[in-house]
Amino acid sequence: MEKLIYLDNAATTKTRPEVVEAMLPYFTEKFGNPSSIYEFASQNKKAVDEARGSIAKALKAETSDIYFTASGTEADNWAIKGAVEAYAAKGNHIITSKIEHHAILHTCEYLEKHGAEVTYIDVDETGVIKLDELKKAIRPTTILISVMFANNEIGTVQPIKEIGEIAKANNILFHTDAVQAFGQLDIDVNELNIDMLSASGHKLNGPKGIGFLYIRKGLKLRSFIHGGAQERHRRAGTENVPAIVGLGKAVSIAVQTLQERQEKEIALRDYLINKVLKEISYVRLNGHRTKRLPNNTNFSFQFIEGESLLIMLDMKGICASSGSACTSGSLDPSHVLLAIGLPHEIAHGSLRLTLSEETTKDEIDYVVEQVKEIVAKLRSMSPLYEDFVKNGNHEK
Amino acid sequence: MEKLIYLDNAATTKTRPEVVEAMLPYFTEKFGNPSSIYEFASQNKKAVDEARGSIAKALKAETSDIYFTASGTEADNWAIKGAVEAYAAKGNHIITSKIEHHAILHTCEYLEKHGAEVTYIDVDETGVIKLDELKKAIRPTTILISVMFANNEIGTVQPIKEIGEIAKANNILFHTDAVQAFGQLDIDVNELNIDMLSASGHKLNGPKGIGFLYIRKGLKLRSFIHGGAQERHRRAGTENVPAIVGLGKAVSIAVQTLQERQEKEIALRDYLINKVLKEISYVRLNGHRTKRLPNNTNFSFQFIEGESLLIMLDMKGICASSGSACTSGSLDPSHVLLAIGLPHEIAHGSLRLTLSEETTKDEIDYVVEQVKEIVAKLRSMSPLYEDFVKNGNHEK
Amino acid sequence: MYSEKVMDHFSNPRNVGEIENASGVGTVGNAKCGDIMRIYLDINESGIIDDVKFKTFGCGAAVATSSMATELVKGKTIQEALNITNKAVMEALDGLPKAKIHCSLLAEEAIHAALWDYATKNNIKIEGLEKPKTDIGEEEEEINY
Amino acid sequence: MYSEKVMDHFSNPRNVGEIENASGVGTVGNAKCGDIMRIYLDINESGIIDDVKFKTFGCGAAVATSSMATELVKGKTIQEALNITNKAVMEALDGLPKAKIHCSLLAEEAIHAALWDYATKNNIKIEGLEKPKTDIGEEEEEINY
Ligand SMILES: Cc1ncc(COP(=O)(O)O)c(C=O)c1O
Ligand SMILES: Cc1ncc(COP(=O)(O)O)c(C=O)c1O
Repeated sequence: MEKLIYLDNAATTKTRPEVVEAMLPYFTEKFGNPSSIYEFASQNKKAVDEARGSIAKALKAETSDIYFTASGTEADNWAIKGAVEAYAAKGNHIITSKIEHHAILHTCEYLEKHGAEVTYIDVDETGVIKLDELKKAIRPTTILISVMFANNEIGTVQPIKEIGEIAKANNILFHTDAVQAFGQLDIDVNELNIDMLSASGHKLNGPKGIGFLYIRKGLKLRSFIHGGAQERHRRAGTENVPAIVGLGKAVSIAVQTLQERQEKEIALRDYLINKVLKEISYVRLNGHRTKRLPNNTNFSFQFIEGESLLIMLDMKGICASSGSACTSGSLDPSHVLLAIGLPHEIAHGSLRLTLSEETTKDEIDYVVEQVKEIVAKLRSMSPLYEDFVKNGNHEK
Repeated sequence: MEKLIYLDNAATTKTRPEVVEAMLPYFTEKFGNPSSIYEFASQNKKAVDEARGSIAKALKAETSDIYFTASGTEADNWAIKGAVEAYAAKGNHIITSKIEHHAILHTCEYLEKHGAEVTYIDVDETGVIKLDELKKAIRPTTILISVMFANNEIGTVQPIKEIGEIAKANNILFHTDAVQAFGQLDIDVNELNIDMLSASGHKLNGPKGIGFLYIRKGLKLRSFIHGGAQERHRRAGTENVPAIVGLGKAVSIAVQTLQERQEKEIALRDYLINKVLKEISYVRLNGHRTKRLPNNTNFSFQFIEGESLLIMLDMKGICASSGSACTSGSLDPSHVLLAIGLPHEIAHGSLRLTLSEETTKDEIDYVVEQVKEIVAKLRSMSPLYEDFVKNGNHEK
Repeated sequence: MYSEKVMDHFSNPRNVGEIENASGVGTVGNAKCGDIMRIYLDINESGIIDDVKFKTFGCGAAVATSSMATELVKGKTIQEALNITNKAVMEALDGLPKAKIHCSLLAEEAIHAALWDYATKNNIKIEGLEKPKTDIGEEEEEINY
Repeated sequence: MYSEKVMDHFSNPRNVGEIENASGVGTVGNAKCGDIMRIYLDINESGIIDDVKFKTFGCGAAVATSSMATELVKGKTIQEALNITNKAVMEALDGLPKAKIHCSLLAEEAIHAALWDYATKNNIKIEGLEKPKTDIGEEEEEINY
């Protein structure tokens, strides 16, 4: 196998060496429990609060409004379940989108089994939520709007400001799953009227097993994990100090390098998109041409199936995905690709390539070359392509 | 400050250097998402499964019955809430003890607000659960018995085998919070009829932010965290690969060194207990003389208050606690000490010293000397001691 | 995820292609499920499968099972081909992940469909061959919410 | 957790002890809450607090606030002592953690109790002094389950 080309940064990212460096002392030296009262442990409490501060700063939020969780998924579960419980007196209706991550969708489905009502708003063919539909979905019993900041599969960035305004005007809580966006896009929770925001460390070159939920001050939200008095009584469990410190460091670096990374990745992303669309036939770009995450590309190649493509790319040392990591391997095509209107057989033939700041133009050139060859090979053995050609539709 | 003497291993432990070593490659090199299908990520899936295997072996359980969580607290929440939801058709009654960790107690209190009925069984003056009371508490609607393996404050080890038999005979699920016991005591889930067991990495020289729930095969249990298909669809969120690998390593080492550590710590523990009881007056040992965790000691010193004692010990470089870490700093005396029948003012004057395999006899000697001096100093300024002496009760 | 045998048959699939004027052609599966398999058979007067080709739209396992299935039927009699089960295909591939077992069923089904086409064209009845389903369903995995 | 001032007054508490035949003694708090404070006052004929001692069963903040409170009242008139609020004690200590504010209230209360005892013994009325509560309650922190 050649040198590995990792183009699956939406699935997870490499932890930055500086982040690991920052974490290390908290395993074997400063290992104390931050809740303990002795000096040896209070340095850890301080480290946790510093990390909280770095994160708050990145969102222009109050430090005390950041609550650590073990993952983006936990933050999503907490936001939705905690709000449904806290606002039961007001109503039981949630509005979300059809293209949310499973952490939101499966949580909503779970709540539906327990009496909640959920409206799943459609998106247009580029993956942008239909705001008019959202507005119409609002009922007196609507307690929560949860719409992701940017989609993990097709990278589409949602009109968060507009949604925040609609939520505010209607006195409804607004939660956004920013697991993909935080660290890639500039986010100001006040300007955007965000009441709750979920994020995850391992998507922004931080450690796995750590995330957070931003909860606007004064917001009533029930606890999700009960036990000790950690996180100001709202989220129990001994603080994961090394990971919290690592997340704080990763966020600080992400903020510092944001603009530079954006510029670099957008240029490379567009280079990749243009090259694929030019050099390969019967391909479409999924998602929005410009309202998309700096590092995201997603294509559908007609007549071929995604998993075969992925395995063949893997044999060439290229890490890529079709759909999200946790659903690849499943038999259903991505709910996101179906939601933007792709027919099943085209949804099956999708490829997500997500860049990092370390991705180079040479890598992109190599990857496109490989994709081109593999797509040709798979088409040559595809009965769908055979039918297509026999029906005389083949371009000369 | 002198060299630090860490005697708060029940609050958290130092991560073993070998554990950190084992984790390191998974941050910056093998950082892939185990759910991804390419070769680069499948090594991580393998690493996760190996860790699962090590843990299963330690409990004589099936590998596929171990489910990773982010903490002992999450495992406790999952076990209780998941069982209540899954067995709602059978009943709504839970039996637990008065001396459980808050991860269990607060979860039960939460469930009581949502329609569950909970019986909190008393313990005797050594902290052993009253089995006759437990038997009498069983109702046709009882779906779960949850009793901790060993107590985190006073170290009392419960008659788990007997409880397991009672549960089995009555066809009731049996969960045990083994966060303190796992790694210190030998546990065989089959021999003990345990259906679910919670544990946490940072209590056994593993990393923070990782734990697991053992769930006996075939047991119906609802998911607690919804989202992706990780952990065989039962616990969503990207796997915390480095921490899982670290936990696996920590458990392997714990199993290998179990007997040696037990012998060493029990000897030192008993030395400490005898020395304190001999050298300091008006002191009692909390918990059971022999049915106790190898590393646990817990004393109550009459006429003085625990926090003052802790701070003065801290100034001597000694890390200790009174009650559990997450409740110290709170104003209530420990619910565990009240449950074993201590009056409030005595419960307030308690000190927990929990050893590690690195603790030495010299350290113990130094600590007892300091405790003795500090207790004398605090008594000299205590109005309770003044009254006691004035009332002529003072021994000559 | 896949055995070495599966990877071998996936990366170097045997018998890919079409047969013009084939004795029988069978196409099974559907795009919705993400797998379509087409098998071409050339059957001589003695009822021996002289040649076999396939085209497959699908995952690695779908390609590998197609490849292996064609290898297994080549040179066999109709009756022998009919008796090749999905289990035989899986075993020849040193196993498949649970989620991919349906691919082996699809391969078995594709052979049957091609044989059925041959029988229909030649107006003969093949002992033990039933009209193939045109669609292979998915078993639902039990998911625990 | 604690300011340097608090740590100083905790580790070297001023005025620890008893005064035999004190002009006034006040004990407040209870063991259930984990804090008991006793303050002894020696008040001369001009109504000046000549000497003050304390004994305290309680946490670091309880000891430190007792110590600081005795420092603040020493040499003061009864009226001045009466005007020393818990806020003044806290400020003199460079603040207390939120969960420990009740300790400063206890210190204020202990002074009042000792003054009340003095007034009762001498059958005088001190302007603005009310019968002290014998028990200082705890504010419940709001906990979010
Ligand atoms: C008995 C017991 N259960 C549960 C927990 C919670 O574990 P964790 O802090 O890993 O969530 C602890 C430790 O704090 C404990 O001692
Ligand atoms: C949009 C989105 N939400 C939530 C998650 C879940 O995050 P985590 O794996 O940290 O639980 C992910 C990633 O898997 C994601 O992309």
